[in-house]
Amino acid sequence: MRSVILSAAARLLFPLLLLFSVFLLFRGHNDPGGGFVGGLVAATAYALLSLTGGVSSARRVLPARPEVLVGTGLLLALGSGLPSLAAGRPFMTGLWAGFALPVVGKPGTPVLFDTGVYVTVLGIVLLILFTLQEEDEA
Amino acid sequence: MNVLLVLPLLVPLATAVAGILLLRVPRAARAASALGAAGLLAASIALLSATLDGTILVTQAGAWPAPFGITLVADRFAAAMVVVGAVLLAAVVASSVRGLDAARERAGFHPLVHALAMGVSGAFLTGDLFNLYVWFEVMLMSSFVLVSLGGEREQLTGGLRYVVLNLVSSALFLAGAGLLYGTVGTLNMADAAVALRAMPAQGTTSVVAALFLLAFGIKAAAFPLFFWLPASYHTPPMPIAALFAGLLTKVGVYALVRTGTLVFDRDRAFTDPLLLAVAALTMVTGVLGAMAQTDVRKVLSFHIVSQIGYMLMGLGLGTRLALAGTVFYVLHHIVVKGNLFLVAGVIRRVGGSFSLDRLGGLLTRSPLLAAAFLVPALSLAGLPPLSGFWAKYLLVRAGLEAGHGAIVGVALAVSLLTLFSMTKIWAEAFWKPAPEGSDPAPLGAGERLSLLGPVLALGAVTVAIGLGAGVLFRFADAAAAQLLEPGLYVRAVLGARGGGG
Amino acid sequence: MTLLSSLALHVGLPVLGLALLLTLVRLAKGPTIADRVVALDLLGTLGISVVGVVAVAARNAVYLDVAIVLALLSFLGTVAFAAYLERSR
Amino acid sequence: MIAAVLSGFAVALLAPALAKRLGRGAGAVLALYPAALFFRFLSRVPAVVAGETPSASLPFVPELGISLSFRLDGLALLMALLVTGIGAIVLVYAGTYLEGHPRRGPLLGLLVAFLSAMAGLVLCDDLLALFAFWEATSILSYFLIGFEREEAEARAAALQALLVTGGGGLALLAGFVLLGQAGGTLEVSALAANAEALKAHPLYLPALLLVLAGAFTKSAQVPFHFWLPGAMAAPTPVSAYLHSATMVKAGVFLLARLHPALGGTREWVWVVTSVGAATMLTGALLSVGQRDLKRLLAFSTVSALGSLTMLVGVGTPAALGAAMVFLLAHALYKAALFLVAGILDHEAGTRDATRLGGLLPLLPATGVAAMAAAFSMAGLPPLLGFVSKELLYDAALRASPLPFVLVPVAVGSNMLLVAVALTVGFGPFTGPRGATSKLPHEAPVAMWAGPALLGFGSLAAGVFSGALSPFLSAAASSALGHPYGVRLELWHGFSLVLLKSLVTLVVGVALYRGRHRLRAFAERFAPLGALGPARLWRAGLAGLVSVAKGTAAFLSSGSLRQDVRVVVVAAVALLGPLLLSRGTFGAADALPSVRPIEAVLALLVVAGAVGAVVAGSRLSAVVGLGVTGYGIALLFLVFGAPDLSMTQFAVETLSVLLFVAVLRRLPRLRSRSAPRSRAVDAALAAAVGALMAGLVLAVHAGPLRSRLSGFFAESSLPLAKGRNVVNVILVDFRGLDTLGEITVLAVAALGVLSLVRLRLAAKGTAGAKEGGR
Amino acid sequence: MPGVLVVLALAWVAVTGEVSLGNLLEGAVLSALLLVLLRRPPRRALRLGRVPKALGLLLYFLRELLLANAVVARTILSARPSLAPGVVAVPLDLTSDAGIATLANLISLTPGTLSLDVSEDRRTLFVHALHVSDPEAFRREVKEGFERRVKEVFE
Amino acid sequence: MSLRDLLAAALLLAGVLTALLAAIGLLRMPDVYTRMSASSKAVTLAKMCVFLALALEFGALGVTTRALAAVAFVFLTAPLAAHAIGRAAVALGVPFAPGTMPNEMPPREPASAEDADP
Amino acid sequence: MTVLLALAIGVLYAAGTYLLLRRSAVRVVFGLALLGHAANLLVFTAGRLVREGPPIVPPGALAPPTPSADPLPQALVLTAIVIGFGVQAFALVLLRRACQEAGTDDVDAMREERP
Ligand code: NA
Ligand code: NA
Repeated sequence: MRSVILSAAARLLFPLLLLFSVFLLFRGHNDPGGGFVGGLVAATAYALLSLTGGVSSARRVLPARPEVLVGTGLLLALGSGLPSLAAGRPFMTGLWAGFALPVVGKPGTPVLFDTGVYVTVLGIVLLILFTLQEEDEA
Repeated sequence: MNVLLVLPLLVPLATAVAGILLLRVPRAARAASALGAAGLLAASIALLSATLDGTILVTQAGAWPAPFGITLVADRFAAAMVVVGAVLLAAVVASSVRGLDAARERAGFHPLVHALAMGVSGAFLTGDLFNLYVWFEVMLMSSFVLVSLGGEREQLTGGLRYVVLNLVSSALFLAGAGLLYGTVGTLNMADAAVALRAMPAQGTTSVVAALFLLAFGIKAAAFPLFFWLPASYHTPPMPIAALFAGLLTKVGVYALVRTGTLVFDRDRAFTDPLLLAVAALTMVTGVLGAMAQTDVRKVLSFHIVSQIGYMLMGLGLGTRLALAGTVFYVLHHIVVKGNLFLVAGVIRRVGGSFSLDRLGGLLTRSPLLAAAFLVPALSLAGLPPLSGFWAKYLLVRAGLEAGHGAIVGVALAVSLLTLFSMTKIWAEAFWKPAPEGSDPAPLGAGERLSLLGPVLALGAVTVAIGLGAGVLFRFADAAAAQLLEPGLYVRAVLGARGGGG
Repeated sequence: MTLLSSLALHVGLPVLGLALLLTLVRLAKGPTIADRVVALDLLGTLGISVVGVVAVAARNAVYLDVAIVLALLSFLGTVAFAAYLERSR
Repeated sequence: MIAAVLSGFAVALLAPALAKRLGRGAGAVLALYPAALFFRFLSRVPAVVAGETPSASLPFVPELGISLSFRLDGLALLMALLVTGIGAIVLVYAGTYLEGHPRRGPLLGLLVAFLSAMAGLVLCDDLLALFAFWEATSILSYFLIGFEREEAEARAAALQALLVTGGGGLALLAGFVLLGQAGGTLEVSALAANAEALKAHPLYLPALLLVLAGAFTKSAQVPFHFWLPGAMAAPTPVSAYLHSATMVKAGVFLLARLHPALGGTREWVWVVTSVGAATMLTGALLSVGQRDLKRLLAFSTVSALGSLTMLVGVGTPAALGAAMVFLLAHALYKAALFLVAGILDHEAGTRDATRLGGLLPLLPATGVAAMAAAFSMAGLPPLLGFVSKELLYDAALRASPLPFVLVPVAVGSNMLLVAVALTVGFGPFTGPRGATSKLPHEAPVAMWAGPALLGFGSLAAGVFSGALSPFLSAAASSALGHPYGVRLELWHGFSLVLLKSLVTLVVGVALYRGRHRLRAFAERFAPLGALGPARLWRAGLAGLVSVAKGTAAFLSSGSLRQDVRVVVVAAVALLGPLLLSRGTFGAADALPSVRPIEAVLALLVVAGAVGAVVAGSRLSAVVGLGVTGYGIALLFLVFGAPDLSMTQFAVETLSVLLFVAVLRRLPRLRSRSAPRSRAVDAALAAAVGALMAGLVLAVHAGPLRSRLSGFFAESSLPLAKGRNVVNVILVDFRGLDTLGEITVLAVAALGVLSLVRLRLAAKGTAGAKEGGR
Repeated sequence: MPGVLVVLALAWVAVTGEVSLGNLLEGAVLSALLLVLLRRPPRRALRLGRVPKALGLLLYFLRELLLANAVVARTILSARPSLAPGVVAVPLDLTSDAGIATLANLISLTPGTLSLDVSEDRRTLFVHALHVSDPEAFRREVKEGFERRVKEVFE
Repeated sequence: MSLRDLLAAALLLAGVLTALLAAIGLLRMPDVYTRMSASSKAVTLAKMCVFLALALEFGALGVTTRALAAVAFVFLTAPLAAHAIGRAAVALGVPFAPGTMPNEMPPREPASAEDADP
Repeated sequence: MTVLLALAIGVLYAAGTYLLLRRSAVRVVFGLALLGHAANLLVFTAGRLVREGPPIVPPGALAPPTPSADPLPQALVLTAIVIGFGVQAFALVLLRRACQEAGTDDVDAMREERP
């Protein structure tokens, strides 16, 4: 839907939604939120762009192709389970750092896992949406 | 032990991820796929060898003690299923090099089959009912995509039927898992088994159990819930169909066996006769359906249904020998049925068609292909000393020892009709002279290796199982003994907590 | 339970429930698809109010996050519907 | 012994290569294998006659108590000698017979493999191993009968033979299992040792009937006899070997083998004797109507198998002794006659008995051999056939159950068979020259040597029958289960038996002279054959196929809707009654009160669903789904699930985006089903709804004591370092679920991509169909 | 660019609910990272020097919001709604996307009026209103009320 | 009871009542445009009131900023939805209520799409 | 409330089932979506409804207040919701392609040719 009103608003809303999605991701461990809903919200940010300015405008601000996001996210999620395995503990045993980081909070493998979920979900939703919208536009 | 149990999940997942990342580099994706298949095979064999002495391997994912986290468990049956699945995957990946068109390969065949393998392994190894649901979904979703990966009319319409029916089954399964939690307050199978022993056998939980029976029954393609299978299994390319035919329904059977022996084993007076009746009807309708077909793929598809009946028969009989028969049957069938579908692909490649009316002269054209067909076909029909004979023999013996002559009669009659079907393919495709207008297309040297190689290798497995039936029987018997002693499983999973179970 | 939270529970939520019901009537009546979409949009935004009032009633601020998600997302569905309608000409 | 027999399967694999290398000599070279075996067995005769039973055992499937145990008693030795001896002759013969045939190698290979299987069968002491060889002979016979695969008739005959014998085989398997159950062992010798208990066992009768079904089908007993004439589609050497000398005898052999364990009971005697007698008569009657030499021989073989069965059924020592002698005699003359028929076919280009005649001057060696065999079959002294017929009459006379039936049957049948014998082995060589298509000349020595050897054997065995006595006694003893001496003599003195033999011969010769009228007479009854079991079999098979077609049509006519209906009906039928009978309702509802907002939200959920059902347009339906989704999200919220609520909202929004992207390309909604089917569907749907609602209520009837949630609540912060328990479950406690879940999503995304991409690619390269499926 | 950063950083502070300089910085750094990651940052939306004008706009808007709500409430609840709906084309002096969008949205947010569309040439805004007795007066009201204030902030 | 409590209660009541008003408006107005005008704006105010009430009730700074963020987001997004539907309705040719005067919208031919009618 | 929700779940199942039985494939996919909703709500309900609040550990505490909602069914449903989304996306696209290739959305017309 090409509308000045929408596209102008989308430009402001887009970074806001992304920022909010990151917020949801990292606070999910302690409050409502998490990788899923964070990834979904991030995806809506791109969806907003593609809806108001076409898929190409959304792809332009995507750091990597959706497939790559999916792969990367899965790797993150999978990889987060490996350190414990290397340490002789069961797969996906949570390992936590003794300090806290800004934004992220206390780093630990479950946080990495959740980040993987976020990236995967973002990639998946965009893969689906872009594919369909591009075909719809064609 | 921690590693052994997760490798069958991690290796295919990592391979699938590599496949996704390499989607635009088909050669590399193929290499990764082959490597992954080999890796899974090696990992699964290591897993199996660790369970051979009767050890039930357990790992508590995340180090959360059962029943709180998700437990991965491998007893003999589960480990063997993983191995056979890996064998089939390796064969399918190998035959896809020539057996699959480039477009499909690029469209994600490799990541999809490995995702499927991950789902299948997960379903075999998990000790948690909801986790089983998740693995089922992984497997189904991959199969959904694979079945429709051709974009031709029958693939898509057949795919739609397949998808909808399996989603109905998933919805039932999900509901069952939720309701089970709502009654016993746990999802861990071992824990649920303990909890259920403290409840009346014929209360609400038995209704929930029936819900699972229904959901797994659809996945296993049991009578009368199998309609989706012959409507869809013949549609994808044969390497894909082989994977489906070998593995997917068997996961349903596995789930029935696992839950039937571990969790829902309290109401046998109700479930056993039901299972036996379903088994008989499944055998008969499947084989009758097969008799009428003239398309090789459809003949084979209907036979899957029929043979599911045998596996259910063992479960319904419920004795140790019968369960050993089911275990034996399932393991043998994965190899044989997968192989037959691969052979069907080669038949089509050499003979130019799947239709028996348009095939002929293949014995002259490719005696090696004929041999490759005969071994699994005769095994399927239960001819000694091939693997299928022993599977049938065990079930027949178990049935007669349990005094269930009627179902044994059905099983034997159905095996005769199976022989009829297989010889029909033989007579029409191999013996009969090639009909007018059929264009022979001899295999090139490379094709002979990549198409017939996997097929002959699986055939060798069938022969080996048959000639060394004792080895597999001893294993199946031990697996059955383990299945019939749920206390072992419970103690392995729950530790001292489950000691009383 | 504070005064406000019981007010929210015993007055706020029932009144919002009534509003939802009325919206449902419009949804059912239409008459055009645009009316339905408007009604659905209103359902979504009424939902945001419900979340706010629930937060007050439960005296739990975590619900606010849900409200924010809703505020940020609910318009998008409506825009999508509108985009569809506009293209379906 | 075991290795020697099993090595045949390896030898068989060499056959094609040998045939390519050696040409016509391949048969002779391959024959060295059975010949060696033959002499090896021959060398054991003294020991066996002396009462030893050399045996060997190889564990096969010890876990199931199955071993490959071979036991060389008299019976096994007799059979083994026949199998290997005639096998060698047939191989030599076949190598030449099939000269120039492109598939000579495979045929020789199949014959060798069959020979091994048959040898294994007769040597086995373990019933299950025996069964394995039994099935191997069936399937090899399938390939041999269908060897001329270009001919539809051959393929059909092969299938018929396989199905009949295979079906019997399955009965046999069940019978063996029951025997194992009743007798506690699968070793024949052990079963025999425990015969009395076995016969008293309640499983005795079912086991017996199943075993008999197997034996009768294999040995072509009435009413299963029809497959054997059909099997004549096989190349003649195959017929000579399988369908006269060896395989068809397997049934009789099995009966003899099991006689010590199972025989002698009323059931045994009555069933086996009467079936055998009926077969004997039927085969003889049917044979006279034939013109084709091979069919003549086939029916006469049926008759012979009937008499063997009858003898085993009678089960007296004399009967079993006679059976052993007849087994040998029949094998010798019948194999010879088949081979002769092959030579005639080969040389004269026809097997029509009415067109063959006066060939003795042209094929002297063949003719002499044929006559020797025919005279043996006709029971002319001093051939072995005469000796055996004497014994048969003697045994039949002394048969306990029904001498007054059996004797006339035996004599009558034999009269007819005399005519048959002369028709096949005498007629073609005497009288006027027939009108054959090509001028016959003597066959190569490799072909006539076999019949000659066998014919000479018949003569020598007859003349020196006394010398055979110990050997055949050993065989009979094995079948009896206790020592017994058969007395083989050419001259018994004047007796009733001799009289019967003479009458048989005289009437038989007379019948031969009037053979053309006899045949014409029999051919008038040919239409009656339509009522026979062959017809019944065909009708049954056709019926089965049409049932199958009906089933298949029903199974695959289905659409998605029918699939779903079936599942729904199954669900309701299975779960409904269970729920009503076992579910408990009405106990404590944990949350009895209803708040207005909750009621409104529930209504929202329901209204959206109803809206989606009644919607007339796609978009309205999507709106309905959205309403349901929002309603559920808010329900999640009011019941303390903010995470769920958020996720549901986000998913709902994205679903709308998804629908909207696809919807334009979807077909419009139309109502297609008739009101009636809509009503049925509505009823089914309502039943499902009621069922699920009922399940929820039943589950709520009791309290939920979660075994997990307490742990999650207590450990979430201290151990898993997170305050949001739901999220901690998702990423930690049950992280594996989540890993699987994102995999599902990734696969779904890949699926969407591939469905669309493949389509786009197909558009790009229109008409380029993919190759490898 | 800094404007967007400030808006985002403030939004971060608001959303996290932790009002501190550190958190503001955290938000700013995160936002900057985000903008870099996105390769093509969106164009500026706001200039810092116009914050007071923006606050004035906000207050004016809130007043209009309340007033108009009262009018609409009366309309809705009256037994016979006294409607005089109409669509008025308002000529635009604003030229920037952000400006036009802001004006249109403010109009939409105010009860009783709704921005239906902007003409292709972006020089006319079509406004639907519940009460249009005098289109000219309506146009004037919009232009002197919202448009002037929006122009002061954005252009 | 403090002034803050009273104010909060008043805001809450005002909020839910405005929301109800919006729903009534949606039901009573004659065409889709007037319905939109009456409803979606009113509900924006309603949300603002509810969130302010919430902020007052909790008093905590963190809650207040989040409530304000919610209000800001509502203001940011609500008019977009209204605009989008309004535009679509015009594009679809959904008729204006009789008596819509003036109508300075450039005329368009009515759509024939299936989804344009109920 | 449980009874009310049980009824709602029942209606969702009934509506979903009814749509699955339609000849229009589009309706079938809508039916799948409803079944997904139904199953999710059922799982949520089966874990027992609680009005007390979410299972989140408040600041300063070590465990969520008792009583609070059972977190496990929530986690399960969340998983199911997200899986359902992926499945629905795929089913929609498959539906569209099937209709394209079959030239109809009538599932009765999509059945394969008889043997
Ligand atoms: Na399946
Ligand atoms: Na779902």
